[in-house]
Amino acid sequence: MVGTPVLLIAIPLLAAFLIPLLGMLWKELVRIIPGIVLAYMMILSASLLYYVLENGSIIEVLGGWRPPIGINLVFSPLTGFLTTIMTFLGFIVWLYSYKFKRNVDFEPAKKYFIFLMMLVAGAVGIVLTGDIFNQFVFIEIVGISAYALTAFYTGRNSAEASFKYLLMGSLSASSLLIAIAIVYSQLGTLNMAEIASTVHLMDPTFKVIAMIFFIVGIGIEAEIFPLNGWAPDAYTEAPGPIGAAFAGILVKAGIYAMVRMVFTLFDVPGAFDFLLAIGLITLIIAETAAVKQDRLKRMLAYSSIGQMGLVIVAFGIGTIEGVYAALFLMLNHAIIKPLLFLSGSYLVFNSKDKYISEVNGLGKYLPITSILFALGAFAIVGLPPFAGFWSKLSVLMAAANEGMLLIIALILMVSVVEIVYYFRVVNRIYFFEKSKDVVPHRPSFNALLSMIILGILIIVIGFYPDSVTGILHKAADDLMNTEQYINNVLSVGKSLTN
Amino acid sequence: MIYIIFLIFIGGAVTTYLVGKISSILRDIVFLSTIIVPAVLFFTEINIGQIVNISVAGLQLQWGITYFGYIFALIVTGLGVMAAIYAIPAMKGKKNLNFFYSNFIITIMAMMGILFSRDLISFFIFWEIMTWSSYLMVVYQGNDVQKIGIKYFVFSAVGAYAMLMAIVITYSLTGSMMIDSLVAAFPGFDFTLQLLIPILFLIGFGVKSAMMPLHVWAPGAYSHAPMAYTSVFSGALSKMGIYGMIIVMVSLVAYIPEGHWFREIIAWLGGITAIGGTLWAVMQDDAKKMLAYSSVAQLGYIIVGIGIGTELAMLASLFMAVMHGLFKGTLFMVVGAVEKQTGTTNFTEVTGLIRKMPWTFLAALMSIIALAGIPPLGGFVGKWMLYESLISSNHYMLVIAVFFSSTAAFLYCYKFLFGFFLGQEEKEWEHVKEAPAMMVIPMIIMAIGTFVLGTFPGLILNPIDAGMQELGFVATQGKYWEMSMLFNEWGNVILLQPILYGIMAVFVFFFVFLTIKGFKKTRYVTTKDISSSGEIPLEHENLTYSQNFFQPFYRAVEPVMKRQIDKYYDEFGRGMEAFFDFVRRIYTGNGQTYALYVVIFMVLLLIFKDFIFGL
Amino acid sequence: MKNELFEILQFGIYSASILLILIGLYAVLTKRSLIKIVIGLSIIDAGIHLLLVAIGYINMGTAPIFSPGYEDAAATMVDPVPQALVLTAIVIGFAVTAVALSLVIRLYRHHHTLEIDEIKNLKW
Amino acid sequence: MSGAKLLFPAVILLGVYVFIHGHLSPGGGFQGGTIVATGFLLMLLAYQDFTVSHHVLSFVESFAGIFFVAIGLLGFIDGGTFLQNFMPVGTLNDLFSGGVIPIIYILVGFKVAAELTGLIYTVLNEKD
Repeated sequence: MVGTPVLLIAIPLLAAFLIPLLGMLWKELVRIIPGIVLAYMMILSASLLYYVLENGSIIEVLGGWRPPIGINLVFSPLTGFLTTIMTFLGFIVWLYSYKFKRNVDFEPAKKYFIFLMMLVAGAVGIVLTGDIFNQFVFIEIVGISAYALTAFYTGRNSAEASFKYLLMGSLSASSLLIAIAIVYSQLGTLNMAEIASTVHLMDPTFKVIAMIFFIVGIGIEAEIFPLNGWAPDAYTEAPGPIGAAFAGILVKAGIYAMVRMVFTLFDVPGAFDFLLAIGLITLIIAETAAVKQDRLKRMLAYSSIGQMGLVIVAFGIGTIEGVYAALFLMLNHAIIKPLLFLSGSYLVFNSKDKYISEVNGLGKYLPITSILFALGAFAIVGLPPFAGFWSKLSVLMAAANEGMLLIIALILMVSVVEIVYYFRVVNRIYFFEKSKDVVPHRPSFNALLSMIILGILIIVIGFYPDSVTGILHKAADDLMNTEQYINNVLSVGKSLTN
Repeated sequence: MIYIIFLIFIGGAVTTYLVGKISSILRDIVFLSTIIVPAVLFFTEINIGQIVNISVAGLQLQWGITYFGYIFALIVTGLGVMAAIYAIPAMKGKKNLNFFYSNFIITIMAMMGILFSRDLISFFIFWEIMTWSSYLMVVYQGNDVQKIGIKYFVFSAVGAYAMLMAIVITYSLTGSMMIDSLVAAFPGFDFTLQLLIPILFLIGFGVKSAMMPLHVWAPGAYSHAPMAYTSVFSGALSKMGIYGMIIVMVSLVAYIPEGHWFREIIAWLGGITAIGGTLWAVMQDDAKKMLAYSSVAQLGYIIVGIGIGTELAMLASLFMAVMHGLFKGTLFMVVGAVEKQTGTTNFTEVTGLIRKMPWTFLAALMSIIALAGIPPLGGFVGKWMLYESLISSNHYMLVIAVFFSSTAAFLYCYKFLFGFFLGQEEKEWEHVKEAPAMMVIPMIIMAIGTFVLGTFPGLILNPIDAGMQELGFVATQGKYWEMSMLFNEWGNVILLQPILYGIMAVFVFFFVFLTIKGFKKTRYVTTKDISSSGEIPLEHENLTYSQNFFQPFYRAVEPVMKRQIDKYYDEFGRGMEAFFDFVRRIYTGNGQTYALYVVIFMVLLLIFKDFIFGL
Repeated sequence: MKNELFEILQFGIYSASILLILIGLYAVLTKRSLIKIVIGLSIIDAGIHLLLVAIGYINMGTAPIFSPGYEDAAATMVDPVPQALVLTAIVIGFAVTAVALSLVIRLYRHHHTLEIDEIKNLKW
Repeated sequence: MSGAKLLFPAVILLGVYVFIHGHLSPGGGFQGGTIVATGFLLMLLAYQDFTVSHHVLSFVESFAGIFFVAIGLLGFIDGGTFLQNFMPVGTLNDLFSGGVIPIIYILVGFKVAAELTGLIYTVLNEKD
């Protein structure tokens, strides 16, 4: 071990403050520090995950206040798995955007990296924290940095996208606060483990109302159906790597918060069916809306929403196989969708509109980027032998074990729709004539490297899924085992008092 | 050993691609050896019943070849090697050859993988690999990719996903992925599942084998892929549908009595496929499209046999599957050779190539005879057995259907031969030469193969018989010759000796006639110079005799042909697109509307909380 | 304070906070001006903060501060946790409002209007 | 006009008082910082040409942030948990009491003041 979980939140925040200060000394540090920090976080998180898989969860208390009074961080197989994905993706995004905005002045790059660090810190915080109010704070940190990153480019429609996001985000924050108020007034605690252990004492009506407010509050980050109006706009207007970071980091945190609430905090019987239904609606509407898009990033955004719908469906199945499948999907989505965003943003590099028709015939001019995009497309629609296949298969098997034949049929039909729009783009890349006014922009070495790493991961997981299934099974056990979670957290509280 | 074969394939695919960047000759060598070496290894080192177990992601997978797979492996490796040899001269000068060759290897590997799979998951994985690699071949030449390519992929995906659904249902019920355990557990399932699982599998395999309502991808896909690949595509790849259909369907419905409606449906679907495919084939002016529809029709016969499901019918189907691989592979190669030498495949443009490309013509002639089902070439035996099995199982209507279809098939067979090879020699094609030897030799070898197997069907019927016994057709008892009046004990066609000699005489006469005709002084006119009717044709009118070749026939079948199934699919596709366009309007772009969605969602949940959360 | 009075007061505070939330929602959903929408969001926040503080209040409670002479006032103190939450929430709300206003300024420069219906270049 | 000048030091003083006494009385870093920032807002509103150095602001802000996290980490090294107290607690109601909390409040106060001032300043002077 090279540290403890709290460093995963403290270090990036420290770096966010350090960046402007050290940037005054040497401008290059603005770009280098985030990389070092993210690499450190990645290693730390992975080594902690390794430790945790062997020895059980780490519960860390902050400020010496024992749980349930103080804030505690929970680094369990599940949260460790998610933070590892997030920090890894943060690193990939950094690697991709290392030369980002090199030609323009120093200020935008500074802002970009500061907000990126805050985004990662907030997302890791959402996952690690064991306190609902602290989670709310982290959600807001993520939210604010996401608004800022969405509005990063000036002179485009990015402010519009950001404002829509902010409008929905503030409503969700209000909803979340109401939920926290209800829970606190009923149970007198904010600690997740404490809530989970006493939630049966709560008046069922209040419990359900609190859960509804929670769902509305978290659903915006998790991109469930009527709450995801911001997502296509924000993905379209944010810089390409930030789209990747949204898909890989922010949404994963949102899903985690939602799932932790449904699985651990509240024992509402209909919640799983609700997740199933809302996930299916999200999946179907997003994937169908993606078909007729004429902008590449917008299409990817709808696809991303659809995938999240599928993840929620998998969680909604409610069995351990379902959770396993959902985590597998999250992992694959966190690898594949960033690859698509990263390579896609080079395919439509030099235009403001990002029309799909601009990718025509680029296969000849940007061979590696194109093949990586095609690889991503193959993987995300679930063609073997690439990574996406195994997760889709495990979702279907989990659903089949519960006898949900209609759901299987719907998922598969939507997959066909997915094939249509992804392969239309791939065909355009390889078999259409390039239009004259499109100037292909070759990716820089670091960007290429980041994409190739993701591509290799897709192939490795595709050919050898056992490389990750062990972790996924442990993480799934961890989420299903509420008793253990409560005991782990509350026993730390007891041991500290003694 | 099984691993080694697949490692060679994968390694070969990668090496071919990489080496191709350096030297094209080296690439061709690597490519050929990657196809040939595993084929040789397969026949020398792999024993039937040899099994390896693999555990992936918590699933138990098993690879090994069965007797039955062996027959199809014969088609795949044989046709694969021939097409590979053929491909090297045929593809010369095209773009992205590295990609083509390595993708070719992937397709062959996927097909071998399907035959090796003893469990449904690896079956599905290889099935999907085969699908996407063949899709890449369909779009490889870059024509019409958004329509033809996507159509092919969508149909394949619908089929594959139907299959996947059946697979996961099976897994949830039996807890095992083995094909054998599915077959063993099947009689114990609910009635609805007993219905659902075979139908889902039928959709999956029906798409690949171009069964009637699911065939619409076939003409476009077959004609858009490079011909060197289409011979494998139509000859071997579509047989994977047949393979799957036999191995899963027959095992599943084995306990359904003969004459059960489920079998009838399959048989009739096959029959309709045969008729429809033939009629459309007759109407085509393009050789590729014609052969594509002809493939649809031929696969229809095979499906009829599988649907009937008696021993003799199965024997006929399998035999026809092998034969179809041989002669349809050859015919696509012929078209490829013609295309390479003349640049077009349209009957109305190319005529009179017989002198220019005699060897190609010979291969085409033999294959066409086999296709039409004229003795002594292979097609006859299969059709005869099919008729016999249909009659003996009292499917007289089907006999009429199949008979109608195979008679109508003569029309396009004739058109194929006549259009390309016979008739006037035109000035335009004077420079045309025979195709390169490397293209001709595979065609001739395969044409001879049809001849040999047609005359000595026992060579292939013995392994087929063994495979069928393995599937549980005990009644054959290794004595298939007792079932048909066609054979003697050595598996040869007995009643046909006189016919054989008769045919030989016709051949001899034909060649003599041609030779004499070649020496006789004749006034050659161009095809555009038809003055017999006294009309003076306009410049732009194409008056080749191949134009409107079977006009009266068209008029007769027009009412049937008007109801093109494609149109319904296209309508459906347009409807879906409109629906998709409508759905995305939910995202109005107005931030306030989104905020309203949030509030409405919250209010709805609060109102219906008792209903939704089950309080 | 008598219990009945306290209950009336509590009811009043709760309904006031809900009223504030509803007023804010009304502004967010019906007003077309971006500024008014941002104000509406702030009003919602204010309502929720009031709600949170009200939750922690007890009858005759004192401020949750230990000061000379009140060292053992823990029993009569109001719950400090909601107040801490409200403080944090205020900070967050403040930051969000600041970001929102700067976005409004940029939107105005870009579109030359503050009508939200006219700012929809990104749709479908 | 000059009223603003007159009020400015008083406002700053009040803000500083609030965050220095954060651990003893209602208030704290955020409130104090906000009061300080209102002082700057007052000046910005009163004088068209009043400028604040962006450099200094971001320096103060980052510095305060770094020290905040650093103190947290010091506590981590000393006591094993983040933000653990490692200084003498002192007696209740003394100005110098409460361990690290006054220091944290002061840092937060500086940070918030600098941040808010910078924000107001940016919004007022924003150019495309």
